Amino acid sequence: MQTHKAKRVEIAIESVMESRLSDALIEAGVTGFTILPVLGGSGRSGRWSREGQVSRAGGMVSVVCIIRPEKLDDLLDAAFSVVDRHIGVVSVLDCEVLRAERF
Amino acid sequence: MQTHKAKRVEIAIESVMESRLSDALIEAGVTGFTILPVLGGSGRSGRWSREGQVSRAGGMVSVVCIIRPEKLDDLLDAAFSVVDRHIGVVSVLDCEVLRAERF
Amino acid sequence: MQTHKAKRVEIAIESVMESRLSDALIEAGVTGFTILPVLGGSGRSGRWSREGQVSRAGGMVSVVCIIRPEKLDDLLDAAFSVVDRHIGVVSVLDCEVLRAERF
Amino acid sequence: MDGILALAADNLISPIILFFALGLAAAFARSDLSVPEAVAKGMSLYLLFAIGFKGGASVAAHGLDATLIMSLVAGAILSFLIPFVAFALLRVMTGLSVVDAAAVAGHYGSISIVTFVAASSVIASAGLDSEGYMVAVAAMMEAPAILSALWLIARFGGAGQGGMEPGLIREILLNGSIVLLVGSFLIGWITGQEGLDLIASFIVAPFQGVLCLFLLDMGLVAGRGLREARGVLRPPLFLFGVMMPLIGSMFGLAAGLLLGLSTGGVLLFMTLSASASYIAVPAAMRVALPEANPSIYLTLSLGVTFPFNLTLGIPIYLAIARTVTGG
Amino acid sequence: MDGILALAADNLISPIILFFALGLAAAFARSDLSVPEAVAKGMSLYLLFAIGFKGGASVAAHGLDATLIMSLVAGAILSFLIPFVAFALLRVMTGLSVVDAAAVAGHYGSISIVTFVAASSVIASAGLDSEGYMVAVAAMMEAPAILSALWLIARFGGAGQGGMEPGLIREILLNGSIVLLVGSFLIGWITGQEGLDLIASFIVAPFQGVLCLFLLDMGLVAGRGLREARGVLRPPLFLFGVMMPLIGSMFGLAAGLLLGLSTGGVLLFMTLSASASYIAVPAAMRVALPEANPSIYLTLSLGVTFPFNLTLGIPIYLAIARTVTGG
Amino acid sequence: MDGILALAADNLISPIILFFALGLAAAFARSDLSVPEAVAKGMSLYLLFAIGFKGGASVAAHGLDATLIMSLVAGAILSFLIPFVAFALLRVMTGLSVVDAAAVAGHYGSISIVTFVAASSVIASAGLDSEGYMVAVAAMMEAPAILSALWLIARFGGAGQGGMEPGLIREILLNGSIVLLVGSFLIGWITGQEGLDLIASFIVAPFQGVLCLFLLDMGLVAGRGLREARGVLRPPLFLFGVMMPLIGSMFGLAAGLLLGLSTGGVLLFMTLSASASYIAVPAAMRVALPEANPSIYLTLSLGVTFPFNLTLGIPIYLAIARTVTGG
Ligand SMILES: Nc1ncnc2c1ncn2[C@@H]1O[C@H](COP(=O)(O)O)[C@@H](O)[C@H]1O
Ligand SMILES: Nc1ncnc2c1ncn2[C@@H]1O[C@H](COP(=O)(O)O)[C@@H](O)[C@H]1O
Ligand SMILES: Nc1ncnc2c1ncn2[C@@H]1O[C@H](COP(=O)(O)O)[C@@H](O)[C@H]1O
Ligand code: NA
Ligand code: NA
Ligand code: NA
Repeated sequence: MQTHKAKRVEIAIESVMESRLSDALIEAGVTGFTILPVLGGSGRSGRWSREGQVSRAGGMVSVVCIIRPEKLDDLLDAAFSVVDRHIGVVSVLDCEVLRAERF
Repeated sequence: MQTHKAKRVEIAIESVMESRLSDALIEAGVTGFTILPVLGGSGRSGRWSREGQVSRAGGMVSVVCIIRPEKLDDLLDAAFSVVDRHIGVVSVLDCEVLRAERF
Repeated sequence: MQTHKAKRVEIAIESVMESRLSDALIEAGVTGFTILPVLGGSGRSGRWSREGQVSRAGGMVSVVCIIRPEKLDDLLDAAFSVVDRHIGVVSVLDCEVLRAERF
Repeated sequence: MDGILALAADNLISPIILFFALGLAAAFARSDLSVPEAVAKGMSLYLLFAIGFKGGASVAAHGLDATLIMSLVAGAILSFLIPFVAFALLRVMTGLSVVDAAAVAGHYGSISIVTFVAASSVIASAGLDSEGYMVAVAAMMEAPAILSALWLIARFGGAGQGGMEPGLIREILLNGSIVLLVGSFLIGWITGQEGLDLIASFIVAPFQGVLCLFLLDMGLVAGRGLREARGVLRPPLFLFGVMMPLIGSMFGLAAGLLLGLSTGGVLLFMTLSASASYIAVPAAMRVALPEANPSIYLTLSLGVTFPFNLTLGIPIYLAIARTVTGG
Repeated sequence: MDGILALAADNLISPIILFFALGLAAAFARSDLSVPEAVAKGMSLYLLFAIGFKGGASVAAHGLDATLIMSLVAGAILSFLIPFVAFALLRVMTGLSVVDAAAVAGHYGSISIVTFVAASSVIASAGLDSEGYMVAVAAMMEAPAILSALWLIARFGGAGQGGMEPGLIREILLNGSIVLLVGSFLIGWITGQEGLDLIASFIVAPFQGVLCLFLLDMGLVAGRGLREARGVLRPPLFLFGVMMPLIGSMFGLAAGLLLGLSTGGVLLFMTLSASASYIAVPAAMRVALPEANPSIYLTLSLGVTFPFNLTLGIPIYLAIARTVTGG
Repeated sequence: MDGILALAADNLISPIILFFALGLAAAFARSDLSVPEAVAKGMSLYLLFAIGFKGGASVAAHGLDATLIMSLVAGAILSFLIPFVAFALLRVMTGLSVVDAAAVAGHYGSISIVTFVAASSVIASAGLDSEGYMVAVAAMMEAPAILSALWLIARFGGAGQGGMEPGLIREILLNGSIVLLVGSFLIGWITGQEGLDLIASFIVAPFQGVLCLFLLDMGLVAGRGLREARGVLRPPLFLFGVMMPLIGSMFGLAAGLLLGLSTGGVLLFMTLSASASYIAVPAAMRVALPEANPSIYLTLSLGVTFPFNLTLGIPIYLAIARTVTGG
């Protein structure tokens, strides 16, 4: 099966920032992304879990974008502008995709 | 720690198609997969979010399979046969696994 | 944008073992991880789905850790000590991260 | 005419309509108000459970009307038939492709159970009664329209690989809503008044309150859908979304009169025929007709026809039903 | 005998059993009907909250029976003891390995709170009464059986690294169900009738209705489990799943009589002893005994013993309890 | 004084407080008891829906008091003002940075709707009455404090890029809680007694029971937060968390007296001023002031001030309100 090189970017970010990140991504020309829920985690600011939250402020989501390699820098700039002052982990992987015309 | 080369295939697909995809994967000899919930996303057909759905038709899931490299083509054929006419993003990564006897 | 090499380890494990895994990871010096919910899956022990569970015993979660490459072995040892007798799939990918000072 | 207006005005300031409007308004204003998916699904299970059970208990109480079977048959026929009318209208009025027109048509043959519930509330507050087995008719009308839609595609072309996916028929007939509605109906019938007494304080007393919260969520969802799909809703489509329920209701009226139902029963038959599906049919369309554009059929059924029926449609149908049956 | 049959028949057409059957049927027919995980968990919190509180309020009303402590001790002893009986039976009747037999045995020493609730409903509709503190006995019986199972492994070998994981004991004793049940019991006791009046329309009136929906979900889950695990359920295992509750109930009967409980209290003791855990014990087994096959113990306790107790077991135990206590 | 103690003791053994305590205890003991996120959110929607609607219906019943507008204005002023008092106190008493002090201060100007609900329960069991529109005052007080916090940062420096994110104001004013509370209030007002009769068995009868379950969850969350954030809670901070509500309540008292409210109304104004936000304000702070440490403001508002108000604060405020108004 014919596949094509692409980048998979994963951004873990606080839920309250989700809509700002989505807007920034779309503005940067990202054609698609998928948002996964996050149950909990641990980092420099300690451990947390979704069931221990009264507040909308607490949760995080993980945003996954698959893009053409040449768009990577635009995406990272856009993501960084949102994540900069905020909690967030950004990682990039190499991958292959089917149906490249979709990206 | 001893690790072994494998492929990690991720298929984002509409929830209504999930059981058809699972059946196709099992038929293609895939020994295991994990299904993650998806909260929302964006693509050529616009933005959507799980909380804005009355309909079972709306949601998506993400199916992750880790397989031996030599099984990749069978898996992609199986996945493609289901995804073909439908919404769906298929990506493939190289990875290493512990306990290769399980795959 | 400046990125740095890192490893992305993904551990699918039964929910009941989650706190034991987290403790082991933190003890092994892992500075952060993110826990994703799992809806269902299939493996040698058959198919399962979260909506078919009365029992806390049934579900799984997926734990994702992004770490510096040199910490990989410690992490895998820690993960293996928990996963060993239990159900669990451990995979490792190469990735790049922004803001390496956080890891 | 005055009566209709008064009734519509009365209906418009009922809490359930106002909560629907609140949801719409919150969505348009882009508030982050939202009902968790699990809670919304839980409320819809509750509503199906409650109306199914109450329908069954009412059949147990009033005895089995000889027209039950006839009503079921009539419901199935209407569900098969209405999509053809809708399809013809869509092809004439709007520029929709065959695939999209067939998909939309399928939705209008099927039903919206929440519209049915709202009509039942109106019946109750108008002091009328209705046949308990109308719940079973509602279940009966869910699926046949899907077959009509697929047949329309097969006949008039459009989707290359059109045709039935294996297992789809079983999935449609055994979809959760139908199973719960019919199952609760049967259990209500079997256990009768005694069963109803046991669980009345769960399914009768709090029903209207749950319905308010549920319609708040429906308003949010419909509003968000309309906001996303602004572009889709050109005037001819919008017009179709308002005309089609009125046309559908006439078929329901005919059926109800032929069957000799009570005023409430006629109203319910009109409402079922007038309403459009936004759960079972969209799911089936995604599987069988992925080429059809979901934002067209969801926007029409959920964004236009559902609010129309809820606010203006039901009072109109009630006025007609009353006039015609003299009830 | 006639009495048992009439009672069983009566029990079989109660809404809660019929909704359980609906769930089973929907699962077997592979309907996609499902209750969201969060809603199912919410309902189980509600049930624990309600029965705990009502038990406590009843203790506050009727005064503290001198046998409370004795009943708790008896419960703990039964929970410790029954696994040994179950283990011996399993090793004789079935070909299960030591590990699997011990794991299954642990489930039968512990209890199913929903079975307890169903028995309480039967008591109420039979016009009987029971000791409020039986709720505390139920909580008491959850955990000891797990220790017996682990001891059986340690004694008869099987799992290489058998033995207690650190922290497991604390986890078992403080598992959410026990804490909520005991906590609500104590709060009901402290606040008494006044507290009950305050929240009765939440925990008394809608209780049966919630139980129906909850059992619908249990039926779905049990049915899906049975469908997946067909292969596991060989005749000797099935037989064990039906015999063991009957044997267990005899131990409960003995305890109830020795303690001089009311007819209702005896029935509850029999039911607790007869029922098998499908929440706390499976979780503990996954941690401590991952080598044991979960589809064996879950299928037996949830797929065989739970439906058996719900439909036939409880009427049998009630008939026996009535005969023996003359109640 | 005796009166306060008796009242506090009485309050302390009410089911809602005891369930909160149960949650705290379970969290400290590291039980795995937990309420699913969706269920907790569903219950909070229910509480907002119910108190909003009841407030509106009460306004419809008692006619519109001339002081409604004045009360809204007073609420807004208090919400703007109290953060300045809190900020000064924090800078003097504790070593918090400007950013953290401003963030905490914002929380104390805003309100906790559950504390408001608990005070309403106390009013009802004390046989008092209150102005229905206090619900609208509560909604009014949610947001202004956030602006004060941001102004404090801008004025006293601290965060480099302080200042309003685009869209934040809209988000704050249209946050889900405010929209649902105000919307339900208006609908309750429009539909009046008739509307209330329709849904009373959903929003009145089961209210206290839902509140118990909800406070169980609040106890779990507060307890887990306190356990995680032990390190943060140094004595001066803890002291602030207890003193600030008392100080805040005095502002509320002044406002209530100036407006000439009933005893119940004065108590509610005191409670609103005394309570601290743990939903709307933390969310806004994460967006606008990510440099502020969430464990400080969440621990203070949810871990210290909320339990203080619930247990001791409200009885104190009630005693004062009664003495001063002679009610
Ligand atoms: N190294 C990591 N790998 C995966 N997720 C992480 C990592 N570091 C932080 N996170 C996630 O980001 C959240 C906030 O991190 P922090 O800002 O370090 O407290 C954590 O609670 C985790 O969910
Ligand atoms: N490039 C992408 N990266 C990640 N997810 C995507 C991407 N494109 C589409 N998706 C997901 O697939 C769904 C449907 O895509 P589409 O068919 O393009 O509307 C979207 O809503 C996303 O959840
Ligand atoms: N190859 C695989 N790829 C992804 N997930 C897997 C794989 N194998 C097993 N899993 C996950 O691990 C669970 C238990 O696997 P098993 O122990 O093989 O039954 C499955 O239900 C899946 O959720
Ligand atoms: Na219709
Ligand atoms: Na037992
Ligand atoms: Na305040």
